[in-house]
Amino acid sequence: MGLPGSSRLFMPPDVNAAREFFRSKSRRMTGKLTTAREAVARMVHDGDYLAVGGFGTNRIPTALLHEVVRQGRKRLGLSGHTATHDCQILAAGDCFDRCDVAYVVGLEARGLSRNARRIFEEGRVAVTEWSNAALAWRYRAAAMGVPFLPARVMLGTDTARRSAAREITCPFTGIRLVALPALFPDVALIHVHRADVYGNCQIDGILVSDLDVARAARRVIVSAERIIAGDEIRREPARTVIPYFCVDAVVEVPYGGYPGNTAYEYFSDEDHLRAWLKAEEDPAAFAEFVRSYIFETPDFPAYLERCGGLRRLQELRWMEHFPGRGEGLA
Amino acid sequence: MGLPGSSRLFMPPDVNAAREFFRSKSRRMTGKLTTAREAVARMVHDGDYLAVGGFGTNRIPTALLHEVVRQGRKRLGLSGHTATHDCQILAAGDCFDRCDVAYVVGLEARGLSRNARRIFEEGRVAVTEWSNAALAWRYRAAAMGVPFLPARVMLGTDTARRSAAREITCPFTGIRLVALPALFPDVALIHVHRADVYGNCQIDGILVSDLDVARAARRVIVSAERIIAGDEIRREPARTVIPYFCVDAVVEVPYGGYPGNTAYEYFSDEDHLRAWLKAEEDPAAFAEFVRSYIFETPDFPAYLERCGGLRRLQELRWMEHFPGRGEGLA
Amino acid sequence: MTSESRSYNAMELMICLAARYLEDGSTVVVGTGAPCAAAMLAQRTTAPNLMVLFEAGGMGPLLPSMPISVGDSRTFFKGLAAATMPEIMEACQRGMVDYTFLGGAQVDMYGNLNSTCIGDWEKPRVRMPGSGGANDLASLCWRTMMIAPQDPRRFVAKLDFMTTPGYLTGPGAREAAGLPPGTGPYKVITQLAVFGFHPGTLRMQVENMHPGVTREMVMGATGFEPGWSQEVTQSRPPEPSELEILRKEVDPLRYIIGRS
Amino acid sequence: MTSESRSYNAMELMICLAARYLEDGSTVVVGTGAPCAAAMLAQRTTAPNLMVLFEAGGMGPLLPSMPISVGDSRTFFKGLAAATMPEIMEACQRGMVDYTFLGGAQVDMYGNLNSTCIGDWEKPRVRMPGSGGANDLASLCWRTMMIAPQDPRRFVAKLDFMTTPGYLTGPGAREAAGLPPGTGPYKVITQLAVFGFHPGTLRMQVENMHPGVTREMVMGATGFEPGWSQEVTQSRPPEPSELEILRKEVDPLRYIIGRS
Repeated sequence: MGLPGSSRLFMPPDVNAAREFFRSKSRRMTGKLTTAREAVARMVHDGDYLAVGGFGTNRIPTALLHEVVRQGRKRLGLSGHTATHDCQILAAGDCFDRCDVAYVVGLEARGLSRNARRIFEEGRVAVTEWSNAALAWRYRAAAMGVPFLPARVMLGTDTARRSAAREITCPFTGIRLVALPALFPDVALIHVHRADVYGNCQIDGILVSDLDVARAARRVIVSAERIIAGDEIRREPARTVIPYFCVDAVVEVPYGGYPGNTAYEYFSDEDHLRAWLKAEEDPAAFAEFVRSYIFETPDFPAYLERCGGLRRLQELRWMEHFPGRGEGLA
Repeated sequence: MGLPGSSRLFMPPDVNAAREFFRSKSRRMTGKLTTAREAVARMVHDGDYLAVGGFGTNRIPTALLHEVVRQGRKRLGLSGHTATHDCQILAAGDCFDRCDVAYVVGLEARGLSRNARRIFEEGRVAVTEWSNAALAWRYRAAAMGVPFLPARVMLGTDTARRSAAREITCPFTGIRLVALPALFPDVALIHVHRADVYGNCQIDGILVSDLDVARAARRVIVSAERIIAGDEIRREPARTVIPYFCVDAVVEVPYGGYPGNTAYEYFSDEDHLRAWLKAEEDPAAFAEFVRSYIFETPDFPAYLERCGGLRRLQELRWMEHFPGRGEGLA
Repeated sequence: MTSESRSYNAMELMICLAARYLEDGSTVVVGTGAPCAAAMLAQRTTAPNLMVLFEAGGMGPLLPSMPISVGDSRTFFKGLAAATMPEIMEACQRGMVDYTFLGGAQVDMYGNLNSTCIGDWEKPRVRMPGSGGANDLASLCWRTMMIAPQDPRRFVAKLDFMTTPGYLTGPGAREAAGLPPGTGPYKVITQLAVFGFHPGTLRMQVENMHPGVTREMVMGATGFEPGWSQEVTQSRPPEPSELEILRKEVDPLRYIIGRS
Repeated sequence: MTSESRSYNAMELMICLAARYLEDGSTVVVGTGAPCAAAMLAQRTTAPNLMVLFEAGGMGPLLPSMPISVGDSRTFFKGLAAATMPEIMEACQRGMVDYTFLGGAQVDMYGNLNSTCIGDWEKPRVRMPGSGGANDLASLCWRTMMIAPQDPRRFVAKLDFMTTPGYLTGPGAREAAGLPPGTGPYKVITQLAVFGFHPGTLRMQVENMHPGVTREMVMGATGFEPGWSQEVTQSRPPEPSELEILRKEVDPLRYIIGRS
């Protein structure tokens, strides 16, 4: 059926090497609070393979992504697990040259990103195809510490043929299954609602694949809407979805998922997202847009100011908390 | 290395048959409130394969287990995933004749159950060996809808040789792995903190394997410390660990995990557990014990009365909420 | 324009038709847009017990308005659960999900979909998003539905890339590939007609045509030879009550159904 | 009795010795009883940054007293997380867990353990609980430790059943079986001695003997031929400060250390 898929396996599922790495990873509960600039400078290197938490425009680590662009990271690998605005940002910085694609270059119902498309269409990115569930299970395999997981997706399609999956036969039932290789990213960037200074994290609402991403990645940088005391974590241990020993750096960034939606905090800023898509229609205008919104903006609060500041953010809070009515406010 | 394991695979991992069954399972959000007696009468049949939630003496569905004994169910299969007091209860009723063993016949630090041991030692139970993680992953495979999961446990031991696991080679790395077949129990009995009448469930504290058990089982009976309004479920959807469409019957049983520990509610009644173990030293005394505590006790409130009633339960609440100090009260 | 077409537009018609196919007491994974509107309409008409799921983790929301993203907070607003992507995909893989709705830039006569690229994959003329969850949902849910505008560039004889499985190359192909038995495309709803799939050949065939639509119009909009079921009937137009609910409750801001 | 033995009992000695092997800033999965006491003592002495996990899902509790079950609510009392059994086992499988403590009815010279049965498995004289999580933890954690009373019926030449892997049949055997490289038994602590494993043969060997213990006593309590490391030293007895913490903070009700 055309498997093994013919594309490149960017990150081989070497569980023994991962074990050796995780053996060396600190388990000390030390303070990891830092700035987005410092965290990205120290932990994201040219050539690294990157995974991004959330879901495209929802609970994405925008502040960290801007920093990756601002610091000019190049030749990154990208896991395109519903990568929408996150992919768009990294494409704006021309940061990546290889991509495991499940969903890229689009912003769901909002349309396609011309700039991101261009990068793919010009052949500047090596692509391996997957599906969303396939990437989700690849993260899970890594989080479980096994080199692959079996699944019943992709079979029979060009998606599989252009993937790096293999096919196996179930030793019990004899049925055909796709084998999805574990994906251990070099770095994960994840935005959460609350974290303590050690990196114990709480997330409200859907978790998408972030539990697995945080466990699969070698290094994890977390941005949090707010830092809370360690006592708060211990008050409700069942709410800790990422334990501190997965996390390498913690950054406090209120509104850190803007212009995306962070559940129970603020809705997405559709005007700003539209402005991005519009700016991309003309490469010169877009270069200016990126210069102005990212390169010449020193940090995330300055970006928020440029986008309307607290007044706009307050509107987005209303839209989040009073949906239906909220739309009328915009 | 001696694999495939030589023991019987009691529940073959037929994912296609499971899919057909799950296709037929109701997705209607109808009221499922009933009594323990009615739920067990309708949904647990002689010969069924049973999985039990919680962890041996922690958040176990005691009321449902007593009902299984009281109604005289026989020839059950049992998943021995840290089955301690639960195994002891079912052994008291001579309810099962086959068992996937990870942990049985013991009550952890409290000692061994003579009666449960006797049943195994007399050859009245067909045994297949596994480990706790192996059974946990077998549930998870079923919950995922795949016929097996790979893992790195049991390899090289008699546990594997006396299991029904197989060995596979990773198609990516070439390393040896154990293949653990999905386990789809006929019935799961699970005790939770809160449920609505449709079966949406909340659990406080550790979840052990209950998320997967609830999804893997064909039928699920839930006992809940308390029934809450559906609005309460919708107020915090992230707390729903078992969605209603997994659940077939809901029973409200305050203190339903007694004499086990239900986190944040009541600690285990070590005196009563000791009395069980003590009674088992003499078969005649034990028959009388079981007659008096289960067969002649009409329902769970009556059992709680026999065990000291509200006064004792209040003590156990104190032990749970003020540990350290609490022990001094006992 | 016939008199009927003045009272509702093509999108409204497609949504109303799609909604009626969703059985009461079933489960459906939807995306944003028309499929979500169809599910919301079904919940308010013939399928009050329809359970709606979103691939990013939302389950059973009381949707206050149209989600913009399948992962936005509307997808679990007052929901029954706010879970994970694996949770949803695994419910599908376990056989718990009856329907899904998909779209694509190209569809062929076996209901296979392309949402990856136009032109050669190695050097695409147009790069599109890729599978997203489409391949997964079409592999795992029992019945796959499409709501799609129909024209010959979209309904093609040969896909540039098969992102998502329909019936692949025909009878037996899904099973041979290892896809779960009994699954596959169910209905394709366009502005002209509703297609089903011939039980023997598994090829797309017209089941009913919308008011005012002729066979010629359908053939002219289809890049392959469409089949015709034995008895092609006329699509039942939206009831006034359906339109009222769709316009007032489901999409009052007319994001999906438009201003026409 | 020597003068030292009057100031602490064998259990106290074993717990104090075990605690010292737990490196600061490491992770350990423990059960109830002596291992948990050793971890708690280590946290209060040489390893304040020791992270304690329990196989049922508890992570990093501020243990208010000894747990009775590895799944009871003490195991996540004011914990850092209250998770699931897969979560803990997968952290081990991923390589995140440094130590575990196990016990068993029988241990052989390669540190393999039996907790399944005495006699023939098909018709056991004594049926014991089985693996529980022992096989998993010994397969996946980096270093496996044991605290066990030593006698010839427990330290045997041949196990009745190999529940849990030590070094299996010797050098290379774990790797050949597919167990993760670099893992295996580390120390065995008894009332007489501390055993390590010879780096070449992987056989159990005495590293130090407790005050007042002779080689003859060790050999008399071992059902196989124990090895002797080049330099067998005397075990360092518990410090008064260790005993004080153990008795007053870790196990004030003397569940584990007893009344002696």
